[in-house]
Amino acid sequence: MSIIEFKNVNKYYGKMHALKNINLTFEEGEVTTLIGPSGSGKSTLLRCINGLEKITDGHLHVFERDIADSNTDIRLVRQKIGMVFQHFELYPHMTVIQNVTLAPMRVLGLSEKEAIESAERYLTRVNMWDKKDAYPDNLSGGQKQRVAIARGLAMTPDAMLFDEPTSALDPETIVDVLDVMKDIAQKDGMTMIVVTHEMNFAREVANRTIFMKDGEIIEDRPSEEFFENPKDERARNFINQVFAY
Amino acid sequence: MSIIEFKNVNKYYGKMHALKNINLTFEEGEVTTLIGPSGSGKSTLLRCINGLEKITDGHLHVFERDIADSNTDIRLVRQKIGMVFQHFELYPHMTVIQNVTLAPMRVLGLSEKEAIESAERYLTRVNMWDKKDAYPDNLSGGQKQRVAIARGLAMTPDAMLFDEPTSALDPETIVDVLDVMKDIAQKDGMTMIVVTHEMNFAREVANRTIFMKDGEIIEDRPSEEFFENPKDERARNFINQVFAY
Amino acid sequence: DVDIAERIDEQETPILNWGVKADTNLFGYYNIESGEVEGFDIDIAKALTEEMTNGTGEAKFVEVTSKTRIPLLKNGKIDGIIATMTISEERKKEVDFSDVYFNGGQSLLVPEDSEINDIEDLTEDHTILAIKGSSSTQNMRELAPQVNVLDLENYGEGFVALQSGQGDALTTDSAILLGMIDTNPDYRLAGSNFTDEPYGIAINKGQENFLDRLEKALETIQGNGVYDEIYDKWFGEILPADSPNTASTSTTGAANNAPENEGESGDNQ
Amino acid sequence: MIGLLEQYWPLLLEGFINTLIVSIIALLSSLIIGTIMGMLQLSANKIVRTIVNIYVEFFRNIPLLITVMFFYVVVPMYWMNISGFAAGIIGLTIYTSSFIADNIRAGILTVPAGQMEAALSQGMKQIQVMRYVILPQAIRIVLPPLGNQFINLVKNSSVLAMVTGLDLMYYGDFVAMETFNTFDTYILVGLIYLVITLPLTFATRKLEAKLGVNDN
Amino acid sequence: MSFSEAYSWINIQFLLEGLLITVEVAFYSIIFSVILGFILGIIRYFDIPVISKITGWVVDIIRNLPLLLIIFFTYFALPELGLSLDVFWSAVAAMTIFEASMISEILRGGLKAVPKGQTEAGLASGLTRIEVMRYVLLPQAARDTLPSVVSQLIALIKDTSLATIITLPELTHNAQIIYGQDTAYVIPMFAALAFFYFIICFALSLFSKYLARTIAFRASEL
Ligand SMILES: Nc1ncnc2c1ncn2[C@@H]1O[C@H](COP(=O)(O)OP(=O)(O)OP(=O)(O)O)[C@@H](O)[C@H]1O
Ligand SMILES: Nc1ncnc2c1ncn2[C@@H]1O[C@H](COP(=O)(O)OP(=O)(O)OP(=O)(O)O)[C@@H](O)[C@H]1O
Ligand SMILES: NC(=O)CC[C@H](N)C(=O)O
Ligand SMILES: [Mg+2]
Ligand SMILES: [Mg+2]
Repeated sequence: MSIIEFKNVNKYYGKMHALKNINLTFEEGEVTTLIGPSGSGKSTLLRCINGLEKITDGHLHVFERDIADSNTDIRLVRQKIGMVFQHFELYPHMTVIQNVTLAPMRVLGLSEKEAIESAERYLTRVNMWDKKDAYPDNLSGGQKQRVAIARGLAMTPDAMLFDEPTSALDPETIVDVLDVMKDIAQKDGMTMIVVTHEMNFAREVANRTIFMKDGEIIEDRPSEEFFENPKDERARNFINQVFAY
Repeated sequence: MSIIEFKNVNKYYGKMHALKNINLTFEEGEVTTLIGPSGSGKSTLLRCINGLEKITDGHLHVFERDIADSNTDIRLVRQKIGMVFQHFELYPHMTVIQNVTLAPMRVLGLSEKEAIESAERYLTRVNMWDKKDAYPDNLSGGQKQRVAIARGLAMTPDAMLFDEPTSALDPETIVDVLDVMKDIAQKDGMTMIVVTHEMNFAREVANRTIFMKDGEIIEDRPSEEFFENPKDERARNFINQVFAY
Repeated sequence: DVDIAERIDEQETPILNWGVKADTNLFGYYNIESGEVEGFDIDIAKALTEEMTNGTGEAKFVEVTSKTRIPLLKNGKIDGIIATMTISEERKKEVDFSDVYFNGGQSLLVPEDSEINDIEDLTEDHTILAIKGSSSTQNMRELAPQVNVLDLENYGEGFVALQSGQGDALTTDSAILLGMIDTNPDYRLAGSNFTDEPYGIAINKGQENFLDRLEKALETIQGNGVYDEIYDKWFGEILPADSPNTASTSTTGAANNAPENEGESGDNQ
Repeated sequence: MIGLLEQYWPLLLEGFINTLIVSIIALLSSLIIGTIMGMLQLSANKIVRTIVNIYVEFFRNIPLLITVMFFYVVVPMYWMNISGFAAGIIGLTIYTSSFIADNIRAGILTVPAGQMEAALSQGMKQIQVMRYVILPQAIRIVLPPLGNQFINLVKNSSVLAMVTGLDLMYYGDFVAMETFNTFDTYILVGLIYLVITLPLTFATRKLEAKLGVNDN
Repeated sequence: MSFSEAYSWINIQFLLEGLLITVEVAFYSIIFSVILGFILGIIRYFDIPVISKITGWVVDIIRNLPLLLIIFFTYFALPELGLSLDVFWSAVAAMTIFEASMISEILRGGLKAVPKGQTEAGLASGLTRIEVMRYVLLPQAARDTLPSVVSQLIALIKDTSLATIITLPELTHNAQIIYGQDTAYVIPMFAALAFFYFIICFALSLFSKYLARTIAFRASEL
């Protein structure tokens, strides 16, 4: 039973054909990385899944709900899918704990007490509980991203989407974030789709790697296989470039 | 004959002690990389060399001129030292060719014709001559940085400073910039001081690697030696972290 | 619209809202010390209010300028205008007037040392200051079309502008100008009145009962000496009874002959 | 309303033209004064900075009407003769320039420090850096706020009506008084103001959108 | 010049009475225009079909008219629409209509300036659009536009002087009465006007700069 299913999905931004006839399924518990050059449609693909972008045609089912159907309450889907952004998107006017408890209280209807208890669990998990009263502006990039992950987890989602979660970070703090992600993947068996440039993470943590270019899926294989021997020349070039130094 | 010489240099920002009793010399033709965690003083050290920051005490001689002496015309020193910034700092209201010819015309007094001739040489060198009439906004990050390098070279400097020249770039375009830098180091024998997080560049291209932490110089050794076996534990930790994935 | 006469009858303490000047010495002038407007118009308004309400009513005063008074009356913010307002044919198309209660006439105010001595002296090099919405500004443009007329918001601003040299003379009714001379003796009138400006009390059209009552009240106070008393109080010294352009004859005269008169003499706008 | 326009168009046209003239003169002079003041506000010389700051703060924080009336009433009374029209232009210039100074100063400050450093590190002089690198960029940033200042200027010019400034509002009053048709006259006058200000608003908004996109 | 006479206790009292009216008009206008301005700004930001468009047109028209005209119009035209306010409330109404339009534009700009990712983060966690507005966008936009809004409120205070044209007995009006009755007091009265307006507006502008600085400081503590 696939939890996410693309069938002949196309996405246009005006004339720009950003996703070209995508067919894909994602299974529960799978950790997938999505790689490819800038502008290849990785973010678009991810954002279609939780309805931040509308697909132009085709069918997209998420947790058996038709995302393109206007009768579908997209918010129910969103509750089940956490998302982590490149630029964290923490709410700058709220403290760490307020960031993490907002949606659980407003969307899941938790009481403040319950929300704080759950926030404590997840903030501890990402090692940020001691900063619970700090404002985002006073955190380093890596700290912010860990809070953002906790914020996503606090909705107890069934799957998590990551859009370049480490590419805005200083190199020394990248590792903390990747460690947290690895932990969630391995301990919780969370279903994850990760857009990333961290090839080593893709190779080590992900079961599956999808390489996109110009809105198309070029390769879609188990990560180990992919990195050992990318079949497509474009994928090979990309990998060589990224590993050049 | 050292071209740059730090003698007991200290630099404070208010109470913040950003450079602590620095003693260093740089020789002609040397390629040095400066590495270290965020806030360790790398940029500060670089910026003291061309007088963008004033040292608080100690002596700093660049091309035998005393940088701290108010009688020194700092502009003469700056003409001999090119600088490349993390965020390129191309002039957004000028085309590529205007960016490259401005200072040679205004500072070196070249005629427009001479300036364009020299710009052609350096823009061709960084493979950007065909974009000479483009505005910076229409270039990718890697392209911008290559133009910035050409802009620096067009002043025919005796040394070049690079402050994290690739850390604002997409991974696929990083390699183009590093290739250009390698080329300049190896073909021109340019004296270069490079602050970077690209450890592989540091290892392969630089003769010498300096590791800084908290305003101090912790290690200063030939690059090969340094990467094989960093002596100091802090350096070792840093390297391990950066290479973790 | 509400019939004001009816309104007065219904209220226990009827209130009449009169639009009055606050910038015109002798007629309607703000007394900073007492915080009240004072003057001939004010006292007339009070007397009329008392008369019309059999002593039970109260007169309330709303500050108007020549520019704002008709719009304010028409939109119902005031019940009547007692504000040095000339009865004219044009205005009669907009509002109803009571009988004349004061005979004014337009003149010029100039500095003591001015070379202007009469309206005839005005040339195209002269700038005359007037007030927006006054009949004086319109009269000036007709009687001396060669001069440059500039309009200010109110008499306070008008006199200050004259003193600043923004114009060679300020024009309006001589009684108003005398009020200015009263407090600024370096100024004088230039010549005698060159128009007749019979003042009336303006009220909205369609208020026949109110107009009726107003006319009766005016007649009463003009007959019983109240009007004379008020007149003497404000103009006794400034406009002596034998002065050539006195309005004191209006005590009886104006009320009697103005209605027939206004077409020929009082309507010079 | 059409009737009003038919009968009084010469007066209203004169007012319209005067409003335009006042606005353009005051705009140009306040641009020049404001730009100089804005740059002087960043001067290294503390005395210069203080004097300019006093000018800017003083006139920003006093109603335009007061400044204009001052030039209409007080200056002629004690010093020299100034017409309402001129007093209006002077007042508007002083008032607007104190706002423009702030826009220019803020514009210069929004040019990233790195631009200054890049130019300095190539050996350029301070003045060259200003002239070739900073000001051209600051102008772009400052253009939309300047557009808004111009719109405010046009609207503010209506205070001339209170000092015999012969502008559109002044003649509007005149027409309203002569016709007793306050309602229609002021609507007409309002429409004429919109003829000037609405296009300016849309142009400014376009500019804002265009420059905003470039920033990304 | 007779400063001491000009500043007799009676005159000072009269000026202070005017100042009180100025402050009162400003006070009510500020409260109403901030509330109305926020509502209009949010309506315009949301792009509600028809409503946002019409609101936008009305706001654009009002913003582009001289306030003097609006003040005059409110005093004389509103009664024709069945709403007769005295001079005080007419002034408040005019200020509110005008300044609310200005504030709505500021707020709309502020809302648009909040990074799109903030909305997306809110939506992605299942919040409704209204909740995103209420908990995510509005607090940030309000904070970021606070300095501009305060500047607009300073403009409002200065603009109350225009209400002298409808004989509102505010500060400027009362000063005009004093110097209109004795022109020797012209300079003292202008000095007093400059003094009072400057004190209030400058104090507010310092406050707004302080706000801007603390906000910028917070934002730069990355
Ligand atoms: N809102 C939008 N409007 C118009 N075009 C868009 C929009 N968002 C993305 N695009 C275009 O769609 C294409 C795919 O974009 P997308 O952001 O999905 O790429 P990406 O693979 O995530 O790239 P990157 O690595 O730079 O994030 C690009 O050409 C991009 O310019
Ligand atoms: N202009 C300044 N004012 C005050 N403190 C400063 C300033 N510039 C730098 N610092 C402080 O000086 C220290 C050294 O800064 P520097 O920018 O040189 O570090 P860095 O090694 O370049 O770090 P990064 O890798 O983040 O660029 C830091 O603690 C920094 O906060
Ligand atoms: N401005 C005035 O009210 C006085 C002038 C003249 N009596 C008029 O009715 O217009
Ligand atoms: Mg992307
Ligand atoms: Mg640095």
